Amino acid sequence: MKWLDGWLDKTAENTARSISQKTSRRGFLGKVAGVVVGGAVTVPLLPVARSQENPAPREEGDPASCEYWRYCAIDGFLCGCCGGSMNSCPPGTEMSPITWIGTCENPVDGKSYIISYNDCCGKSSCGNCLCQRNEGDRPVYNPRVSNDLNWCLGTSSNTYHCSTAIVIGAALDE
Amino acid sequence: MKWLDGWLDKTAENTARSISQKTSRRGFLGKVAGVVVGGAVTVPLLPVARSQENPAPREEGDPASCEYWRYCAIDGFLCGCCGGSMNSCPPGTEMSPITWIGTCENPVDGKSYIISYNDCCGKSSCGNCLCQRNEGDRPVYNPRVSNDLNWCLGTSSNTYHCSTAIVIGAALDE
Amino acid sequence: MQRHNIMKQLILLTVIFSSSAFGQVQPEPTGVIQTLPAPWPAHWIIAHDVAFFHMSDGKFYVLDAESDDAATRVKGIFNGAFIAQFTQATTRPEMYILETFRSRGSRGERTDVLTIYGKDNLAPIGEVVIPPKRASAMPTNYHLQLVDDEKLALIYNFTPATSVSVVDIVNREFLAEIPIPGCSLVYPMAGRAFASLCTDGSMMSVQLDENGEQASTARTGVFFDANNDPIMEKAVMIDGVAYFPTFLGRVVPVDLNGSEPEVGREWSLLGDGDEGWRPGGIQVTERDSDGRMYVLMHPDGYEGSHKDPGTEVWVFDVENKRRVDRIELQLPAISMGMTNDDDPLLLVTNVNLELDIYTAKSGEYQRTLNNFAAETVLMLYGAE
Amino acid sequence: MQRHNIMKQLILLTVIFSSSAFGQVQPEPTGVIQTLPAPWPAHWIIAHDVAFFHMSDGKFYVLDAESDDAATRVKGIFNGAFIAQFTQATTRPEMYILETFRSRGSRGERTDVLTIYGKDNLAPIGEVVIPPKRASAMPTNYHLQLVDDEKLALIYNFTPATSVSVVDIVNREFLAEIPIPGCSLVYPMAGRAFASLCTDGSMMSVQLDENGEQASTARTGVFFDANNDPIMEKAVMIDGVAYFPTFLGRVVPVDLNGSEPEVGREWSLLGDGDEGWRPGGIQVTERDSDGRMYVLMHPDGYEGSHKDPGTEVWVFDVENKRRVDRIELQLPAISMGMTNDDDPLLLVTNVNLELDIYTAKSGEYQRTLNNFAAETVLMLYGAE
Repeated sequence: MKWLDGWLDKTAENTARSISQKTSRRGFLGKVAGVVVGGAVTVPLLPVARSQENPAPREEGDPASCEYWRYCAIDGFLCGCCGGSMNSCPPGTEMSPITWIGTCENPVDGKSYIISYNDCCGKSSCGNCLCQRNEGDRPVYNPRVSNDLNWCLGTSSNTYHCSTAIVIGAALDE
Repeated sequence: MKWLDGWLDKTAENTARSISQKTSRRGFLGKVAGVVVGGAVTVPLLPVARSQENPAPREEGDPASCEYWRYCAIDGFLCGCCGGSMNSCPPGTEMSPITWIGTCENPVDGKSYIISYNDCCGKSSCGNCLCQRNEGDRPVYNPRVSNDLNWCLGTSSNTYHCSTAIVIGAALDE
Repeated sequence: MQRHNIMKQLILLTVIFSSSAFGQVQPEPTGVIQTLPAPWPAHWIIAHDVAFFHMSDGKFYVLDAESDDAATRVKGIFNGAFIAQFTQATTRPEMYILETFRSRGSRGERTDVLTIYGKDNLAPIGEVVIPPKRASAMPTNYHLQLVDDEKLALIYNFTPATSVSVVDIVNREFLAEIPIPGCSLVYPMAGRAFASLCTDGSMMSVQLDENGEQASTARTGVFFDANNDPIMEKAVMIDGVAYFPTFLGRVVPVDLNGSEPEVGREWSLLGDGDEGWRPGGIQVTERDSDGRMYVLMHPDGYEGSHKDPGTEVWVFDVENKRRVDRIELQLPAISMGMTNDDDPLLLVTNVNLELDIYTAKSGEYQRTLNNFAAETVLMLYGAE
Repeated sequence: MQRHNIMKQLILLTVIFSSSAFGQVQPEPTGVIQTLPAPWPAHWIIAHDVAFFHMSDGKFYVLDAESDDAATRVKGIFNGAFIAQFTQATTRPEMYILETFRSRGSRGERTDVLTIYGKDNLAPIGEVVIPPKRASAMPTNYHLQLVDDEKLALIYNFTPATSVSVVDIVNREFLAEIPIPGCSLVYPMAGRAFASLCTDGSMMSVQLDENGEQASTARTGVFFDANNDPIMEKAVMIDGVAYFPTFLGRVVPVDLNGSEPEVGREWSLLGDGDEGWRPGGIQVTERDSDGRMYVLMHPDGYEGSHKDPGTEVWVFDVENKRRVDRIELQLPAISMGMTNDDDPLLLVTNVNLELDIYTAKSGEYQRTLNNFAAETVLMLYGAE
């Protein structure tokens, strides 16, 4: 049970890794707060980097691993393990047009990117590659950055199947 | 997963037990066939012992174990592990009036009894104490003695929750 | 109809089977359905298995937390579809769940229902169809609340517009929908009123009229930051005061006993030497019958650790704002519940997704409840 | 409506996010949905997870049985509610499942549906609501069959009265219900006809007219005993002949190519030294593209062992009625499937409820497919 694995990762046996992660995560709070503002009913004004020329971020790692950089605020099943990919939905599902947003640091270029976690909807739980990471996640009263909500909204069915992680821009480095 | 345990019981590691069980089960076929006749749409004519004076069979063993004598033809979750008992339904369910029938030998008195496996219905799988034993079980074209069918029939919902094992008579000793 | 004739035949058949004419062995009665005692024993608990891998088939298990017999500790089960939300009455033997159904399981027309279960029979004794807007989210205590002496049920909606559905739970009818723009969840207030947390850092309150419609609203000043060290929505209510822990370990009390929420003075969960400890988990707060507050805590907190398992439960005297106990868990836990008696049990879901039971007042580990077929128990409740 | 305005706002927001105006990083496209190739690769398989512990949320997993990458071998998933029954067309890229829904999940009004899935998009491309009578039972191949050049779908009903629902699967409409008193299941016959097995040991056959109504019926003589060494309903069809293994290891062929079933001469699966071996499991028979028959076998059979796991798969030349191969399984298996190509894979569910893959012709073990989130895979199919 991947869910279980996820929780177990957080137990004492893995304290060493936790601490090493913590180091890079500390101080991240300010950056997230600078990037993500606004709630469900306001259009967020996201400061984004405009000086960068790269057409797409270079990436390394295993997109089927919860530790992959794009998944820093994901909470759900990775669509890449369900017949989709990290940024597309499995056959027969519908991608939610409404999303929650994370800001993740790409270790390859050291830059932060805005990630839209679009859920794929209309079939029941994929069940594969369950990940829970909460960098920048906030309580449900701050919905645009809350992964506790089922974001299958605006789709013909609100049944949750899996989550994608789509790069939609570069975050402003503060 | 009890289901798994059930199957694993049948693997090579447990051959010894299987063989010992087999010994007592061999020759049972004739007895079952003598007792249970008729299909879904005919009223079975069950020859039953009429010479016996016991008001109820004396019993020994753990009614929460698949090996308990009454469960010789059961296929499902034991209601005794779901808030009911071996012969009553858990709260909020409905007992199916239509059943499949087994004939089980009570090791305490060495006699065989007719067991009615009434399903409890209207809630989803109890999930506890899954047992599969198939003594006298026959294919679905012989429905009255087939445990592959969901016997939640004649109830307001056909959703299967668990199974009871109710002594309804003594079987004719041949 | 052929079908019905055969059905009658077979029902008759069962009657024949069950009659004493059938052999000289006394046939056992058929059709017996168990019921539950009223009230339930104080240490019976309700474990909500949201079945994250099979959400349409979530279940609530009623368990005897004192039982060491795995086979018989299950007292009953009832269904709760698609990450249900739960609450129970204290003045009636009733439980309430919010469920969502679709006409074709995972697809098709959506129907949202507030289902009423009887505690004696664990059967759905009533339902109220509500607007198909209820928030679909991980379970918390503040999606569904009772107010007005348990006459009204309030339901949090998120479409993503936010509102509250008002249900007359006595007469079992939907009354009204109250918009709460920019705000979320339902915190019960005294009388016929509720409060909600807003993205701008304030709290909105709504007074209802006798028809469940909005009578008046009010708004506190901004008292928290929704991004930087935000308050957790997972408050515990003690004597009408909601205690909100923050990500970094402050506590913000909000008194909901008046006609408007009154924000109290914050204090800290952390004392000298507690640096790095933070609250975290799914349900992170509880209270016992003496009004003490319990918080699930983990060390070495970092940005994003607010749902990590807790290794200890810290116990606070909220009057004197000081820690009075510190319970080391035998396994880290992701969620917490409490029985409602004078010698309460502390209930946690551990990282193996089993239930560990502790005596709350001594902190002593009692037993682990597992193998009762649950998939992902995320919320735990003592019987009222 | 407030809700819709907000929805539009947010959809607009996503568009803004996705536009290249949003930073100089090329935003990735949103809304991309994968599709599947036509036809599917020969070694893709369909694993039916009946989800015995969560029956309302059964699933079909489309898997690449050649893949050693656990993360990417899942090609797609579709739902099948309440122990669905499955079949697929060979002349259209369509799959069919029988599902049962209730208006409140485990309770409420029942609706039975024949759902049509496209193989390219794994989406429900149509449905036919059928009488709510379909047999609720463990899956077999003979609850749902196509006849009449795949123009008609036939559905086995059990209430406990038995009948067959006839559906025009091209025009997607229910046509008729044919009573089959005392008989069960649907075996496809040549033309517009089917056969069913009867409790009295005979086989009934029904010829349908062009409206799907019963045109004529026939009945074989009694050729099996429903109690003593009964034939298993889990036949395999090879060139229009149904081969029924019996509990004790005989084989009874019934030719369904004519206008009435023709019972052939029985033979034995067992040779010298095979005493005690019996067929057993959930799906116990298969066939390969060369017309060879595969039977899941276990030693030391006893009354009640007919669903026990098999330790070997025996391969038979049905023309010459002799065993041609004997595949020792690395783990005992409870069910069996086969791909439909010329170098087929033998698929089994082992006793750990994982899928073991073998090369059928050599009997060589290839790999184990596990950890793809299935609960209880009981049936396995090769892609047509």
